[in-house]
Amino acid sequence: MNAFLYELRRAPLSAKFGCTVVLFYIAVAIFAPVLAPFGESEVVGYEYQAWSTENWLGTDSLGRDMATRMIYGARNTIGIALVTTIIAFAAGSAAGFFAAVMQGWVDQALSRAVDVVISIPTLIFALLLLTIFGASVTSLVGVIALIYATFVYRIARAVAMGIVVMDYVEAAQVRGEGLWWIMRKEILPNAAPPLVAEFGLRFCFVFLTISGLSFLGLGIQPPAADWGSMVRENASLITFGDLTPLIPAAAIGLLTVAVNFIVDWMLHKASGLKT
Amino acid sequence: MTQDTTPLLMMQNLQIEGLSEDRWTPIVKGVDVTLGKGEVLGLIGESGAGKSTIGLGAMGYVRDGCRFSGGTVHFDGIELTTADRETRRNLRSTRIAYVAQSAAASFNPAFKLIDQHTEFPVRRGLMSRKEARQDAISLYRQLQLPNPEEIGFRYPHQVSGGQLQRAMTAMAMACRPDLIIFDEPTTALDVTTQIEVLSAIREIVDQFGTSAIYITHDLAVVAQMADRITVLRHGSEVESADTASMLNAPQEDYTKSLWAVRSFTSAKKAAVSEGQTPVVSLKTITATYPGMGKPVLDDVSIDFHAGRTVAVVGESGSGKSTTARSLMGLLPPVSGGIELGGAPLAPDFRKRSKAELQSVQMIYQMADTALNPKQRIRDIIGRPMTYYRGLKGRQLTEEIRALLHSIELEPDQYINRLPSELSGGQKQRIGIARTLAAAPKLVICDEVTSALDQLVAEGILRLLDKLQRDHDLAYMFITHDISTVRAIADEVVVMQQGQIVEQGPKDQIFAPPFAPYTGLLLSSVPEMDPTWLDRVLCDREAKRA
Amino acid sequence: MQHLFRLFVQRLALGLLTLFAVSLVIFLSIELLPGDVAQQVLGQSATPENLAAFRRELGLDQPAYTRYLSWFGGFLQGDLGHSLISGLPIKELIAERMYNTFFLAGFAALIAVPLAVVLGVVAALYRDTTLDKTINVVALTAISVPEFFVGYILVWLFAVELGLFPSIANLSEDASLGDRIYRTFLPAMTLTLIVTAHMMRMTRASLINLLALPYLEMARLKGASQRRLIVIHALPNAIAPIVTVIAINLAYLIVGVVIVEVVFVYPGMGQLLVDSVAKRDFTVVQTACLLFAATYILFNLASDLISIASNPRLLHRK
Amino acid sequence: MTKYTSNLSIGRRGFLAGSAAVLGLSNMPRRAAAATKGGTFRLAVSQGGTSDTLNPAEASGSQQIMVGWALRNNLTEIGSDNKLKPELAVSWSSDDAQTWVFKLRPGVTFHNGKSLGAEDAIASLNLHRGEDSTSGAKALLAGVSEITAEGTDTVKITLSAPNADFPFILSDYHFQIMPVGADGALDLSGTGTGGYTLESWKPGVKTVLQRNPDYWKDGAANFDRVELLLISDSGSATTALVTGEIDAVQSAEYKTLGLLGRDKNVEIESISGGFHPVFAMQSSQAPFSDKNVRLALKYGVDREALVKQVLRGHGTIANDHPIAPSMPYFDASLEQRAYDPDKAKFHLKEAGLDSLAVSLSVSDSLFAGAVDSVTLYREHAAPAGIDVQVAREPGDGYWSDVWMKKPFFTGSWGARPVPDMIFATAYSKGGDWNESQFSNDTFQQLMLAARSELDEAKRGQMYGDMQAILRDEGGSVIPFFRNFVFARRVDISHGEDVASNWALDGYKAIERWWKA
Repeated sequence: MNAFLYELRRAPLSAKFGCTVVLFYIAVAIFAPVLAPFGESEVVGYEYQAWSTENWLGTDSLGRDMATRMIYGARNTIGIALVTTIIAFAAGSAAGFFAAVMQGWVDQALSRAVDVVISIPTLIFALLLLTIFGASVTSLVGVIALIYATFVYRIARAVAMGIVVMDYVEAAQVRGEGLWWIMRKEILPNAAPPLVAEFGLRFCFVFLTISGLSFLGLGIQPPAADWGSMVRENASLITFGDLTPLIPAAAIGLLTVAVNFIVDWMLHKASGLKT
Repeated sequence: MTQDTTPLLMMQNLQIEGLSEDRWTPIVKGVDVTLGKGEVLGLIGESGAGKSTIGLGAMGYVRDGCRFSGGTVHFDGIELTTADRETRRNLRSTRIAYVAQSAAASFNPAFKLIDQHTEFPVRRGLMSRKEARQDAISLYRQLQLPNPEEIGFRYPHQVSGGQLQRAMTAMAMACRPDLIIFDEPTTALDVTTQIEVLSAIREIVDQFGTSAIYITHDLAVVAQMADRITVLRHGSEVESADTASMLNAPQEDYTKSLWAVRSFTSAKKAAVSEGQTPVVSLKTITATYPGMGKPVLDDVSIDFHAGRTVAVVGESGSGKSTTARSLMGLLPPVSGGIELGGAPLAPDFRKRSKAELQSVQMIYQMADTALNPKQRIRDIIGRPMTYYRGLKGRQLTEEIRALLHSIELEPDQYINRLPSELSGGQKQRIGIARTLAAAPKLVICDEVTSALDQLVAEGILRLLDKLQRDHDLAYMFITHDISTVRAIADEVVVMQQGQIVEQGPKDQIFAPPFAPYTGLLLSSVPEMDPTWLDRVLCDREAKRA
Repeated sequence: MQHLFRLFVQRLALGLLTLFAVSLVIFLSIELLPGDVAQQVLGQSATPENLAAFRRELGLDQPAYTRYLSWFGGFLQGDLGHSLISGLPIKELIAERMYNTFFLAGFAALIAVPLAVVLGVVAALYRDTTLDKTINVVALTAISVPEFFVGYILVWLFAVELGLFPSIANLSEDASLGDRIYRTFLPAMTLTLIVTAHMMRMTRASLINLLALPYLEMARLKGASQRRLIVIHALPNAIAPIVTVIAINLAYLIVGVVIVEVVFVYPGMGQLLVDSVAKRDFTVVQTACLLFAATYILFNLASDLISIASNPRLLHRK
Repeated sequence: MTKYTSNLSIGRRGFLAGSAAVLGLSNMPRRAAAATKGGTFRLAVSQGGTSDTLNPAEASGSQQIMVGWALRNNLTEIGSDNKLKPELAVSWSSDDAQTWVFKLRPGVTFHNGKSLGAEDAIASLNLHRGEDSTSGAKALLAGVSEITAEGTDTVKITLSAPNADFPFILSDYHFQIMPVGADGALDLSGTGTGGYTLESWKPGVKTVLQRNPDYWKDGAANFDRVELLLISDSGSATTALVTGEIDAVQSAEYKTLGLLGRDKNVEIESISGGFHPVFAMQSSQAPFSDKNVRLALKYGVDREALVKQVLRGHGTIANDHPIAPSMPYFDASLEQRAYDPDKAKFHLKEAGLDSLAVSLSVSDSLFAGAVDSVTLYREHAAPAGIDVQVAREPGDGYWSDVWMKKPFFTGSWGARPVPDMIFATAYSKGGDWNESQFSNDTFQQLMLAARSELDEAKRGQMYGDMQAILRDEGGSVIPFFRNFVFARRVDISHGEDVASNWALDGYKAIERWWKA
């Protein structure tokens, strides 16, 4: 932890900015109920009220307090995105490492299976699965996780392939270590950096995907607020020059940029390039 | 070689700093170098001495994250440290050229050799593309590259290391520069190849009267190439003198110690008593890589006895490492057998029992790739103990500390470090410790010293020797370095193209009459005598005639 | 050279196998979807009698495997079958929309790919300068905004405020190329904004990763300028990773346009696909998905071949 | 013959009140009904798909219906004034409301030159009858026992039971009249007697129609050319209207109505009709089997708030029965139920519960603001100790898997010209779409009696009673009647009356409107 802080102190400005933003978001997400002036779906007035002292960001299409929605939105959006990405990466990298270590037919089988899933149009596949399993948050998380896991698998496998040829992995194998040990102790720690970088990007894409799905009518159940759906709900206002939908969109944008700043910084450290 | 009065290159109190843990720390601490026209200066020192940094500095170039922090570099009157990019860039190729350590890595894989060769002569308008190609071919010829007309039109990966190294020397010559920096040009090569490259370089330097800075850690080599030698350590000069006096009468202790390196030899051991079963023995094993017709190991038989060292010598591709891999069960032999204490051993390591795996352990050449960079010393050494011997808790810690002691590393200081926090030699020691932690019977040492500086290597050899006596270990010692073999081998196995060409006790092998290949190997090992290279070359001429 | 061809053939075979698997997956998931064509078509007005009649008419009363086999058999003989609902031959149904989708994707790609590569090179060239950082942030912001929203913003700007381009891509059959380009400009822009960032970042990253390599230091020591270093010496070695990303994004362009199509009322495959899924029109979904999968596979194959061709180590063996 | 139509004398007052309240009279069409011919009409509809066909038996959604009615006519139609009008039938009559005789309009020819005859009408109606019919309107003709021709210009339809409203049924969009070919098969390709002929039919994208120069109806079919686009995203549709790429949209997004209203070139029409959502409980199962639970849920919804916030005022509150103020036989004397959490609580107590948690299924595909309504309903019901969980279901599969399957779900109903049509289908014992599984003997008897009751006063009385029964006993929470809110460019005009049975002038804007 101290080591991290030490790193952070010497990080470039962009990375510092990124971390600050992310921490802020996380804080908001965690303390949402405390921070929010109203209830998540509480109707506090008329629709589309202007910004005011009691409704900092005005009200939304149903007269719910925009600020409150934004704050709870942080919670739902980030929460769901996080869980999804974590599942995707757990599954994806486990499979990827496994394939890399086992090589041969196991690798072939897994890789081909992944090819199949990847080559099906993501959105359509999501559409199919969500219609099959119903558009609950759990199935939403599950489906998106599954689809992303395939991408993660490819990266994880590629990275692991580079690692299994290392002497220390061979040493462990010749020592007689089991598969689980090799994956956990020898490969995982060394595969971490690129995976973390990917994690950042995917994490952002998840709630883009979610908002895309909610555009097609599947997504997070109301009245739960998530930024993707909030953009969706008010998007058409922008065509009249009304900037309401920009607020959640900006929230997503800012987070993405922030996360990627951190990712870039980590990649840079990993690449060992000085300038 | 005559010295011109006005020096071509003058570095005065050169200081270069590097960014580490983003603090600027000195790498070169005020070095003076003067180089006359047509003169060859040898820069020698161990890794971290700042040889290469100085060499590059002579071109007015510093690597990413480094900077000139003081002193001057005057090249033919131009001050390079302050000169603008443009000027410095225009000097390169045309007036100063560079020959890198690994030609394989320093040629752009995407282009043909000759195109890389002619790039700058043409760009700088020195010659037309056609002329440049002609010139390249003639240079290739002079450097004795096989079929010079054609070789330039290959891609780097299609050409062998030795040839690439010569092609790169040719490329350096392309614009007939006044100064060439040779940065360890032969370090990565086999001795027999090295000798050719050395002769080629020297010939061409002589012919064009080019000045050169020759950077190496190998005294014997520099002795052949340089007019003057400068010894460096930790970024500053130790001493500098012309080659002869430097070799015969070194002033500084450090220099002396360098000179003294090759003094170590292990104590002579009693011969193996008749009928003693070897710890491990290879019985006529033959191995092939899947999908390749011709075997990489052909009918190899070696016995390894407790407390004795079998050195396996040969050049890259001779199959010495492959033998080790077959023994380890990583490349199961297709015929022949491996025996452990007389009992047959499964060819594939996956089929071997814990005990069997335990009894044969391997030390890798590259400590960097052999140690998991994300594990602490405690875990690296501790794991085999836990895994094979079920040690836990305090007992485990005790063992680890004891082991660290025996490899001469202070436990409290090192037990919790990461490999990245160790020097090359220390890493190699940890590698050794890891094998010992398994309490094996046979230890395979695969080129364990070749990546290390001589003094460090020396230390490792001593350590191995000590450990062997303490634990009555059998060693399989794989190396291409004859002097190392001389130092520690009991038996010697000479390999070439997957076959054993000669094997027997050290004295017998290293005493005339030599088997032809062994002879070639031995004669190719550079000696301190500055005249060695000429001598050998003459002999070989004579032999050919 | 001929090993390249062998590889090509192998990969092609593999691709066909993948397609077969895809068709199975799609079929199964459609089987698993709640409700069937009959119910979807009749919707609220479904009564047991007319449902039964409908199913008889479409042969939905047969077991799943026979339906799959009959479809597959037809498919092998190049007969894509008919839409279960409109009864139109799939070819007719898809041909024009496929063309539209490819047109839009191609249009976007034509802008996006060169743009991305150039920006990537520039960013790498002036890395860690303000220029680099600006390009980076802009690109990131572009990908971090939901596609449909990007679309709306462009509409607001270019259609409502400035009135330069139409807000919906209302194509008439006999539209001239110029007219087509004019009408599909905004959707194409939207797609461009979405895909450029990814490709540009990859270009930059893979170039910068190369810079640490000895042969590029060698190039510097030979006196190559920054520009020459990046463009002549580094770029050829970065082709493989760049092409791979381009392939992925092109595939995305063609497959992932659904939402953009909805926003701009563009008659492409995406809309058809979504409708058909909703209506459980198996034959259409099946064919469309296979077409998409095929493009994806072909793009990857192409990118692999290019990567190999760009790498002498793989092209010319020792 | 027209005696029944007289009962439909509600006309404009109904929707005038409805719309004027919101938009002010300034927005009301007040133009001399002098239709000018010519121009191209580009129209955006929101319902339909790529797989839509021209077969009226499969018709559903505005794309199919509007194209259908542009190409073809029915025997009877609902006019702009919401009155039943003769169309291809010049007249009809019945003595016992069980045997109906329709006289066909003379001298009408189909686009293919064939002149209209009884065989065409019979074949077109039979498309929706019989074992193998896949028609969505099969149920509507279930009561028809026989259809026969009397001569070439008369069709005799015999019902199994009397139904005074039968001529209304024939105005349903399914019952379009198509010609039979030489082979005796119906021509489903789009040939009809309608005001337009088909130039190109690309379902889900765009349909182009050409005016039929020798259309029999005068003052109708004014545009030379009609382009009908399917725009499912209402946001895009409104933008296209603003940028003038289309002339009219079927449904304007509530969210943006205010902003849209500011546009000088756009006029918003808000027509109060009978379209209403239903929160239907399956009254046969617990907890809904308890009348008090049903009442609690009915008191738990704030209708005024829904109309205001979800519909932006473009609607009228409903009284838990499906008869809209704009419909015949609406009983104005019936007391309106108001939002009352305490009453809701009280009824919950009566039911022996102190709190209730139910999950209400809904889908955005039902109507704009469907999910919002339920979301707000949840807020309203909360104070009464009722937790209405919002279960948003995907649009596709809703009718097959949610509607009438889940215990508590949202349904949505279009306008019906007469009470019986909605009562029979949605509230009668064994009705195909009796979504609330409502079964009440008095209600049932009244319904059957009313069908054959030819005395208007009595009939009105009966329908009044039935509305009361539904309000108090029924398993359906009916919060409001939604206005049809659509918008057009100002250069598109229409007559003084605008039909309220469907959007866009009863889905006949193509035939009835014109370009100024």
